[in-house]
Amino acid sequence: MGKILMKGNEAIGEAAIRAGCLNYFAYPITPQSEVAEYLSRRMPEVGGVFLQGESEVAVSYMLFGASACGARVFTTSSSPGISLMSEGISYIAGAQCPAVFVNIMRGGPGLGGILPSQADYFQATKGGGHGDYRLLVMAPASVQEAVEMVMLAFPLAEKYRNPVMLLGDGLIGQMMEPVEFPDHLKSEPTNKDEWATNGMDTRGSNKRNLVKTLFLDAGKLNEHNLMLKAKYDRMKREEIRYELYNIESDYKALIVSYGTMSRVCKTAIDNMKDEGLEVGMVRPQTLFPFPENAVYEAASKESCKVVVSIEMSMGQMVEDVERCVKGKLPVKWYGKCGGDVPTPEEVVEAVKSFL
Amino acid sequence: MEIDLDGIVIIVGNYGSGKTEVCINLAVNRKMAGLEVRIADLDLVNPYFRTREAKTRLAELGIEVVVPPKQYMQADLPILSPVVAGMIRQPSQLTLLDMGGNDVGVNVLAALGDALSGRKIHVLQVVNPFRPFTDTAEGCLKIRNEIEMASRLSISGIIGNANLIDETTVEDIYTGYDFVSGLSKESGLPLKFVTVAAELMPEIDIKHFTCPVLLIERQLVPPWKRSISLASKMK
Amino acid sequence: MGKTFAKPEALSDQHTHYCPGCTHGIIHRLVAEVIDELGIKGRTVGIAPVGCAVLAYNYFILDFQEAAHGRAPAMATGIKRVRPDLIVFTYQGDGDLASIGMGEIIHAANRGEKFTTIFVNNAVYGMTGGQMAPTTMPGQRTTTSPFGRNVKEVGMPIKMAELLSALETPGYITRQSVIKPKYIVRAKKAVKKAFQYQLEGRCFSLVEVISTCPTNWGLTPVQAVKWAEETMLPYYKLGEFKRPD
Amino acid sequence: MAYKHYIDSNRCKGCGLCVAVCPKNVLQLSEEINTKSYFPVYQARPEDCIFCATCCIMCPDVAITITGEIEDRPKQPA
Repeated sequence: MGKILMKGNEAIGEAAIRAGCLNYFAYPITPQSEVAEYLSRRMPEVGGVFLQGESEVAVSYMLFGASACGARVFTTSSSPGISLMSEGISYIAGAQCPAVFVNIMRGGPGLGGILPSQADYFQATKGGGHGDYRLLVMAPASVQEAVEMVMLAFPLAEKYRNPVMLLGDGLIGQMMEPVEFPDHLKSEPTNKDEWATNGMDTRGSNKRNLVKTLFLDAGKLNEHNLMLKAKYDRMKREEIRYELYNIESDYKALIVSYGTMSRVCKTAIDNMKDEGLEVGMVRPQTLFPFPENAVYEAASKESCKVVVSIEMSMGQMVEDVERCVKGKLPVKWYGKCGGDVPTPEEVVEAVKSFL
Repeated sequence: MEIDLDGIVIIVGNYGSGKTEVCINLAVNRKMAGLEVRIADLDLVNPYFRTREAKTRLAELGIEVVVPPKQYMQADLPILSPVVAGMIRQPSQLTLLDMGGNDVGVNVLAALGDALSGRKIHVLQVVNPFRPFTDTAEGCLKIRNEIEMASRLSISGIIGNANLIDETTVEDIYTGYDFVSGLSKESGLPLKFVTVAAELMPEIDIKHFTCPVLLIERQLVPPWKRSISLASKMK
Repeated sequence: MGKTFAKPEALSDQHTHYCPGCTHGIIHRLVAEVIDELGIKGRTVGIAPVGCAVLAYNYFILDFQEAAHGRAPAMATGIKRVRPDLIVFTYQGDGDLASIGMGEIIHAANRGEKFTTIFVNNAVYGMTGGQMAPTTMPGQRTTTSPFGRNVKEVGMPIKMAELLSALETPGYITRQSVIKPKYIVRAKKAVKKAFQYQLEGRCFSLVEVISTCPTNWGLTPVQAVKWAEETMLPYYKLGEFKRPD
Repeated sequence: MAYKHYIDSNRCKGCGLCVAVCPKNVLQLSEEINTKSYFPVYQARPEDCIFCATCCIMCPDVAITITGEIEDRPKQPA
């Protein structure tokens, strides 16, 4: 059997194993607890590490410690849990350790609800934790894409020595789709002897390694931050990923949407096409770095009159869309938050109202 | 071949095996056959994609769905409606209990033990060989064992639910049928029926099967897709 | 009865930043001596805390990680789970371990994580400038208890060694001190035992060390050891609280 | 058998803990500052030293070392 039917949450767990990551630390939270449940059965089968930590705070540091000694690590959580992990994420980014975090977003603020949401866009792309750091953020729109992004996340985290975050909504975690695990995405272990605290004997040298984030000297901290910035700038040059939909048509409106929301938008775009109304879409697959040029170019089309950011949040990505459109066109927002995923009909109605 | 089921039917299986979809469609099938049908959503485990999602549509067909109180409908809480014990004591012609996945999902059956004792019940295990952990007979039997331990009930039959949702091919249906037939032989459990999605039905040779076939019209679909209207079937 | 005495190899030449008479230096030396004696320098990873020992990594010639406040046991857990062959120790103060990191230490101990914790208890927050710690003595003045620790408002000082010993999971838990030479000799034996238990893969081990902070206590180093002896030791009893066997 | 008691005056922070624990009252703080502006300890009465290493054990800064043979040596004259 080639394909297998999996829940997004299970597929994410399996994808990490297939990518060559056998170390998972986590704390249960709906709607992603199936990842932990799945891996509590699977990790022993493959000789990996599964540990349920006492809190998301602790989990983020288990990742930090393990990553800092050279292991490939990942965790999964949902919005309130990611808030707690944000402290550790800041340290991991500051110490330049690779790690993969998956956020299966639920509604907020506070406990919010357990239904799908995209309200952690700011948290993922603009911070969450303290200090000048960025995460490489990818947003899958299908279970298969979640698999591929998880498998891609490990080499990217190692390439940049930086945490990578997968931002999925509750639907991605909960829905079932057939998936395949592409063999070519399996990562080989990378040599971390230069920096990892894996024991001097492991490296056969007397040079000790130190993983730290403290810089008491202002000049040195500035230098460190400039070096981090250079990495984030390099991500902007090399890691932007996006998908275009119905972009060859003479569209009157351009939708920018990501994750499962973009699938609702695709149905809406198909329906509008049937009615004779052309609408294009840019779907960012990386939220940081954001596909700035793609949005700008798509918004520059002669026929296009309006750009609409459609998201399951109260208008977070719209700020990036506005930034990219650079005032060329009016930028509107449409969204719903609280778990009620907008229907294709509601999207059609919203787009029409802006025209 | 008709599906021959009445009384109390408890639908169990591993997590994500398709219990809820089977339950909803089985309810509609039996309702069309003229039976009085009730469903209780006992999935206290998974907060997404539960029978309660299809409650309104089923109600339109005259199928009663017992779900947790409205204010807790989307809560992340294991709430067991007291109505459930009542409906087991006074079952309709067909009373379907849609359980949560794995052994964890049937723990609640042990709690309903008093209500269930002495009644004629069917406990049917839904099997989709395209799911992890049930792609081998060994895996299915392990889950059977775990469910029986947790529920303190014996599984009495198998439902073959081989599918890859939208990507299911005719070949997959036949492969799945062979798998559950083999499982039936190995376990000694009768194969009660297999499922086939409505859109595949025209391509299926019904003579291929020696058991009844349940037509599946998917109800639990993501927001960008339309479910097939159950009501239209009643015409 | 003479002895030779020299700086252990695992200790660097760097002069420490600690105040005159601060006993951190003694504890560093004991850990380094034990690492030398066990021949584990090449596979040991230390974890520095937030607190006065935040720069501990400068004083050891070992691989080192630096934790956030209180999180060292979680980091140590991460390392030991993925690399059980490495020898891991956390070096934590009382604010770090007994206040902000209480959750992490309890759970690491309860899971029986096979690393060693050196817990330096000097009854005060040193690094941030002498604030009250969970281990501050009743009536002790600090910058946030200017009228002395009022136990009616903030409770009694936490006895970590006893608290951790209450866990059913096997472990090695001891309280030692470095305020007198005879205590130092015993403390070293305890540190060695703690690392040996780890080497044997037996259990979690923790050595609480009653220590001084002359600067924040407002005492000379010699007065400070006297105060610790008279005030702390009657409350924080020295000894082994738990053994895995 | 030659033992040598050596104080690295520039490592010493003049805390005086060694002075307090020396069983033979050998040590004393200097009146002159070291490179770090501390008043370091010195052996005021070296002839009384029994090389017991108590000062080394108490020193927080590893400023005192004793070199020599490990084997027992004749007892110091009383």
